[in-house]
Amino acid sequence: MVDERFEPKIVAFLCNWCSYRAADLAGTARIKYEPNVRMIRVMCSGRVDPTFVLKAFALGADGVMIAGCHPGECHYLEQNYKAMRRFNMLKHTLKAMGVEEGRIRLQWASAAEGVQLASAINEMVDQVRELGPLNWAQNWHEDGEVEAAIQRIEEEHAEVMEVPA
Amino acid sequence: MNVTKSNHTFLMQVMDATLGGEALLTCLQCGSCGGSCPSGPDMEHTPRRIFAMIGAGMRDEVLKSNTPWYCVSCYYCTVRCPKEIPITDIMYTLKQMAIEAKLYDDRDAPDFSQSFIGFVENYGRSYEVGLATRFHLTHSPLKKFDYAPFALTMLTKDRLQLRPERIKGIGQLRAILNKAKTMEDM
Amino acid sequence: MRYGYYPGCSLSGLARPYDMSTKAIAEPLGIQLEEVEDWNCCGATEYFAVNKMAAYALVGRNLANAAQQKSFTDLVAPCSACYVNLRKTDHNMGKYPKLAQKVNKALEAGDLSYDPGTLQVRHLIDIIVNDIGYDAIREKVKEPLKGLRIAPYYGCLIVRPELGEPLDDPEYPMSLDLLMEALGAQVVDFPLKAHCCGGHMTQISSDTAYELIRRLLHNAAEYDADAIVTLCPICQLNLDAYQSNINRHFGTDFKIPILFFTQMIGLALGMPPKSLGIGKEFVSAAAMLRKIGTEPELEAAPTGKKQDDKSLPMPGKREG
Amino acid sequence: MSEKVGVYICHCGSNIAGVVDVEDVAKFAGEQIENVAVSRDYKFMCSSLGQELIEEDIRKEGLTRVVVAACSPHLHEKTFRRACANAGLNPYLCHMTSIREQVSWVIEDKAVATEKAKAMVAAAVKRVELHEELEPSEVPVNPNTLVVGGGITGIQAAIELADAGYPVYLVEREPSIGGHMAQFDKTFPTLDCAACILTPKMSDVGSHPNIHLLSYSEVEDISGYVGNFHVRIRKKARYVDEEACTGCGICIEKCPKKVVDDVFEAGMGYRKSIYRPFPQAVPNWPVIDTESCTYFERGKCKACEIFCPTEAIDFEQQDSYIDIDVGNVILATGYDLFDARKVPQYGYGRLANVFTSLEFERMCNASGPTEGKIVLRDGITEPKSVAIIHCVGSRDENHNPYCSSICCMSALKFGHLVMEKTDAEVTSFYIDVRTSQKGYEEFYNRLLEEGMHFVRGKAAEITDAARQPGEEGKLIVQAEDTLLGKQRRVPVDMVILMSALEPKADAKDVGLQFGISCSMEGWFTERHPKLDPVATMTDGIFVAGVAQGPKDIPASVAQGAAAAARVQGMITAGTVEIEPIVATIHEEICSGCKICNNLCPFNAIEFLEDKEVSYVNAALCKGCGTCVAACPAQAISGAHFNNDQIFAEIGGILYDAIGGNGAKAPAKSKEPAPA
Amino acid sequence: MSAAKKGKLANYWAASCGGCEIAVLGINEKILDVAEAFDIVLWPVAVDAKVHSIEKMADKSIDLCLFNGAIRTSEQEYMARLLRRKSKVMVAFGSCAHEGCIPALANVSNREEIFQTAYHDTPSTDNPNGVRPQTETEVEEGKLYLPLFYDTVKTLDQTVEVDYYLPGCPPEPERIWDAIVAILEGKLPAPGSVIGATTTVCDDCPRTREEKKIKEFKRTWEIIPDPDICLLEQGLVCCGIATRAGCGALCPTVGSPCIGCYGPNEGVEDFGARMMTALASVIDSDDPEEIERIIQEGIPDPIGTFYRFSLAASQLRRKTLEGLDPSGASA
Repeated sequence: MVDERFEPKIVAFLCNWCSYRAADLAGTARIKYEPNVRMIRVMCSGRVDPTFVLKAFALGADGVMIAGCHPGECHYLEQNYKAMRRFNMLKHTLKAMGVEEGRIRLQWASAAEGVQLASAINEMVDQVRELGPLNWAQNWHEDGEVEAAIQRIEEEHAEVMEVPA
Repeated sequence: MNVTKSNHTFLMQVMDATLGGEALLTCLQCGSCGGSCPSGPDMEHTPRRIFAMIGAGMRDEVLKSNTPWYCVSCYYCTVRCPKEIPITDIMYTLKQMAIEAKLYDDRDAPDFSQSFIGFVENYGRSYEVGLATRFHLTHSPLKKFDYAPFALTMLTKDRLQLRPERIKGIGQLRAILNKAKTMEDM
Repeated sequence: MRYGYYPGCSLSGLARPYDMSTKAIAEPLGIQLEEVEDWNCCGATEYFAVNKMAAYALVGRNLANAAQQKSFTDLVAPCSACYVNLRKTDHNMGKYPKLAQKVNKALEAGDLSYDPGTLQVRHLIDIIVNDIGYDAIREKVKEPLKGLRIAPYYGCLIVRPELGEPLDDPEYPMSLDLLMEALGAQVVDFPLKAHCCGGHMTQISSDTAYELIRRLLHNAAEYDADAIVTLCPICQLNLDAYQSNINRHFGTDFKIPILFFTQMIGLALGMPPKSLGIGKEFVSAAAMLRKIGTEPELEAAPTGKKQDDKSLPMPGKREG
Repeated sequence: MSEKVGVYICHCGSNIAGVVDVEDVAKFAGEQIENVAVSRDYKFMCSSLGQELIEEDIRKEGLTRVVVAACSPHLHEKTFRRACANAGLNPYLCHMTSIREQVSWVIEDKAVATEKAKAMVAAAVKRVELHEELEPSEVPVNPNTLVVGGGITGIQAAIELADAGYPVYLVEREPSIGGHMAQFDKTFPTLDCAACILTPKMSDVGSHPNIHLLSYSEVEDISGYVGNFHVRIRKKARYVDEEACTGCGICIEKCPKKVVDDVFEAGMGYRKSIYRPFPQAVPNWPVIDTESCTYFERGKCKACEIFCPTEAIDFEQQDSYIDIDVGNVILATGYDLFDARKVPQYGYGRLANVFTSLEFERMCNASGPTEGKIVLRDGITEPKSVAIIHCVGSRDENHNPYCSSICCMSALKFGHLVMEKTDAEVTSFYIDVRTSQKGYEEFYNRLLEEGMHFVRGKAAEITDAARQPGEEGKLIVQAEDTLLGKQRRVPVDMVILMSALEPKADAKDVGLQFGISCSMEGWFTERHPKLDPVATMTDGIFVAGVAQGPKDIPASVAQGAAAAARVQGMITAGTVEIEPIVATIHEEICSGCKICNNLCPFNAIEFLEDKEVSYVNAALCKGCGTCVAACPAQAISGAHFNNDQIFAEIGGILYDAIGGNGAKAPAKSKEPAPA
Repeated sequence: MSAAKKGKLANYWAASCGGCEIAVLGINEKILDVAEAFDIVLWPVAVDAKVHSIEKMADKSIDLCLFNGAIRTSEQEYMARLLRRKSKVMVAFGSCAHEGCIPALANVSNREEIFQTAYHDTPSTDNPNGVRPQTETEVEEGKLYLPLFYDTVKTLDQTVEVDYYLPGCPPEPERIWDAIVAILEGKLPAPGSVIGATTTVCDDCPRTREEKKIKEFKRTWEIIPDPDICLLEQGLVCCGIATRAGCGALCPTVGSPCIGCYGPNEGVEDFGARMMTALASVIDSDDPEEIERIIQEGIPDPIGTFYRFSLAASQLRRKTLEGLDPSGASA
């Protein structure tokens, strides 16, 4: 196929109690949704350290979703509010880093919301697909000029050293 | 079950054309709209029934019915609806669809709306004398209502403008309206 | 306090008394009204039925013009339909950014733009009861409306739909009741106070409209109201101008004057009825005025108006 | 030392294998993922043969880690952990990844599904390599139980436990136990007299040697953890000495001050300033309402004190505090009734003859304010027609979106009572009549036979504004009869509003106090809606009755008994295992910055003043990991979900992406494992 | 420390301000002990030595290389590789070599933007011909080369393998001496570690800490902080919570919030993430709009706040190049 559609890789962090169960439910109900999201289970959305998100981007993810129980329904009472605060902080920083807002999403999904989670995933995949690959590592490849430049220095030095003392 | 974009049914069209219209999916058919409606007794179908008909895809029957035209925009149904369906706004949507599809049986109401708008687009303001005259020349809606003495009293009470007032920026207004008309509905 | 003033089409025509009385009471209440420049019609309840985007753009032009004036942040509309259309446009533009984008795209065609939330759209009653307050009004009353039994009539669009912070309860509002009490009047229970006056149905189906009007008059008569006090030009028109027809149609004998709340404020402030446009109503308020000891001045019949050269031709009959 | 990982890909019959190329995934794991010693696919991993396969490999191949790619860990994690344990491997060295719920059931394209399954297996292997051995800890369970709420649910729970021989502290906020049920007249669908079946249970509670009844009391504070809670209870001052009072009631008789009783009589009747809510109250000591008592208002009167034969009145009494230790808590705090004034179109509070369901209950009750006579607000006139309005504040996004579950049956009961006691016509305005329990549909049928009218349509408004002849002086219910498609106006003398059940106004605070969560509306959240309906996410805290969600008396009683049974199970076991998934603060890294201390809703993080570091009490920690994620010094690690494990999982799940180091993880150089 | 066992020492200065060089001198008279223990084979700022004499040395013949500065040109990368090859122990000395430090803040920009600013846009620049540095220039005698200026500043360990890290901007002289002693005595921790404490600045900070709940982040000029209470609890963004101890809490002690020069604590992969998560966790609001406002208003420059010293070493390393104009026109 010539113009193959870009298939983004999205990492999702799902809380054990609501959103992971929503994913279970989506499965049990045989709801088909985009395969691009790969899920990692944590006990609570409050466990999601911003480092996880940054790491996922650095390791090649094109988008990251954090999913937790609805506000007020956290199985750990109120820890999803902390997830929300951190998400806002992270979004603020990522914006400054030039990462488009659509690449990170905080999704509330209760254990009963398989359909909603699936739709949110579809929506996000569409959005990230439109944004295109993030390809973060590409950012510091210096267009492959480095080795040539260093070689030039080596050659220059070799030349100098050949000059008789 | 597949979560993909749904096909374009009449229900979807109505919802898409109405801000907040997706609440229509959750209609309980409880009838608090039909029960609240001041013109409910005179409607061919109560709003509740209209929603059932929309769900059943009865597009022509819905757009032909007098229901949306009998809506008085009192918003009782909207504030009482237990599912927060923007019922009055859906009635506006249905009116617009009916005009576009030329599917209304009774011409009075749609023509009244269009006469009204004709003035607004010509002058920037509405104008009762002209509106009434024009409307009454083409229709006779208030069969029991004698327009002439009514107008005369209005006139003697200095409550009728004899000439329409045209706003200064009518050109600007028309440009804005023309641009707006090229846009898709919300 | 300075407010933007959007009178709307009705107030320059069939609701002229509303305009007169509003302007008359503004000064003593310390309200400065600055009219929105070159305002256009709000579309009433008709434009949204024909083309929603154009309807939003139509209202958008008014908001944009008003916002440009910059000398006020609160925009006051005395007409319910104008109030709800202005408020709905501002509110929905704020709630649905896509709509705001589209409206602004349309406004661009007239070199205008409007940022939702710039203006606070308010009804006249809102500023009178909330900014000025019942107590301040009570203090200013010179001629209390003692003994007058008033049915306070809100109609629909002041209290519904709920767009942002509601002005009053959508089912059983009280602000006009309390205001009339502050003026010294006796407020009767008026269960239909927020029910519909028929709106545009007078133009479309008399059967429907007459029945709606009859209910209101009947309900007010049941409670021996001397007058129905309204906040809306269309409510006033429907209840007043059609009252004789209702009587003919139903064989009733209602004689209830329908007055604007601003006229009642003016009376209580001691202003001459004529200056408030009282006398222009179809159903005479003379009996009511006598009850509070104010003699009505009869409205002189208008002298024949001379044709103004600048007047525009009447539109012709529509083809087909 | 590198680990030896065993990877097992389940076919789940055709559930997985029908979509995922399981052999390919197994081959991929065996050949391309480092440290995978065994990689197999099998028809049903959860079958005993499947489990034996794992056990055998652990023993024979010396596997140190196990990955099972099958269904959701919520289904079979325990199964495979047990299998590992059987073979001598610490159960926490096993990891499951869900290639059924997250792959084969949600993806149609086989190639795409297989790719996703590979990534998930890679992630699982990377993660499991870093797993640590964990051991659950054991703590003893105190046999005392705290039951909060003395309604029928709490009463049932308390009696069940007490009869089984375990001490119970029953705390009730009001002066008497009995709850809402004590206010009712009859119960549906059998029409038993509520008092006849409730009061014997109430007196049981009052006299049971194993029940310490603490009425007119509230839980002030709770700390500790499952098996070992410390509770402080505030006993509000009654101004009556319980030791001295005989409950003779002379004080009540002599009290000159009469006030409207808004609580028990729902505003329909009166009580004195010194009162007991109702004659059969348990305990039967009266209480002085200081808000209305003349002595507390003006410093004079003391009629009660003067006439008390046992000198039991004590105006100087203060609130007192009781500290108790319990092993478990059952919350049965009940509900509040929706305030019908919030639906102004129904006119409650404005139109005299609009009543709430609770007012009507009191009216029907033979010991109520009208002695059981059904009359209008004037107290005399018997209604000739009654309308019953369903779903007042229920099934309504403007108020409560849920169904209150009991109103339909109550409405039928009311219909029956009206027709039994008067000649009135009864019309019910409903959206749906819901009669799903045993004997309920039969009761509906009985009411149809008795001639109750049913209009399908939510009442739009109730007005006294007559429009047409026959409506004068009546209340008119306006609604669309949706079965006719026509608007109807039904004039009646009396309207009964079936108000919604709502969570207690302070339910969210109570939830926070006991460390359990509430739904958005404020109902307590159970651990699992189907499989664990009375336990909560906090071990040792159980919920029962309407506090967990609207339900009727039989269901409430069943839940009370169920909660009691769960508690008995805990007590009988004697000890309780505490999940090892907890956070640990590394003292040598912690600088005592106090970022974490406020983040724990379970108060598991203490600050050790002497060492100036924070410390996690493992018994209180629920393992959410919020503090782990928050620590700026990375001094906290979360067992089984530590950073390295999750980083490895991220790396694995993105094995096929171009990573930050330009490397494609995880390459492997060793020879293929035996298939 | 006998002369017989005298080792060889190299000090090198890449992209950095020179403060690290001064800091070495900050060990005062102990510098003589260093001179006694080592032959200084390379120290451009203090000693005359030639690169080609290093190039001629056998591999691993330098015992210790203290390398300060980040890597932003091909020449610096060349020197890093060379010194790595020649040295037994390579120490990333100071924040720049360790995690990029201030020079790496240039990672919010790119080469073109930087050139545009430096050679054209600054008010003091007079460059009528629009001259720009080129990597190659043709002259009569042949081609002349300048090193390649990178888009992205790198840390030392993103360039070559590093044995130890000595954090700080600059490292405190006491810590430098401790490290030198450890090296001389062979009491080094496992290769790859940071030589320093495992706790954070709070551990050394004398201020009292009560409860962290933040309704508003304040800028330093907005308040005069209470002298005794934790600065963060007063709303100032103090990075002491996440920053490795070692400085003795110099800044917070005198009322200035820590800006994080000692880098993250042991094992932390992203300093900014630790700050973000800790600060966000203690925001005292559950209302999304209010949270948004507190963050937007309180932290106008998140990169400068959270990654002032560690942008190059962070997970993301830099602002995306895509958002920057490769032609530099937007600068």
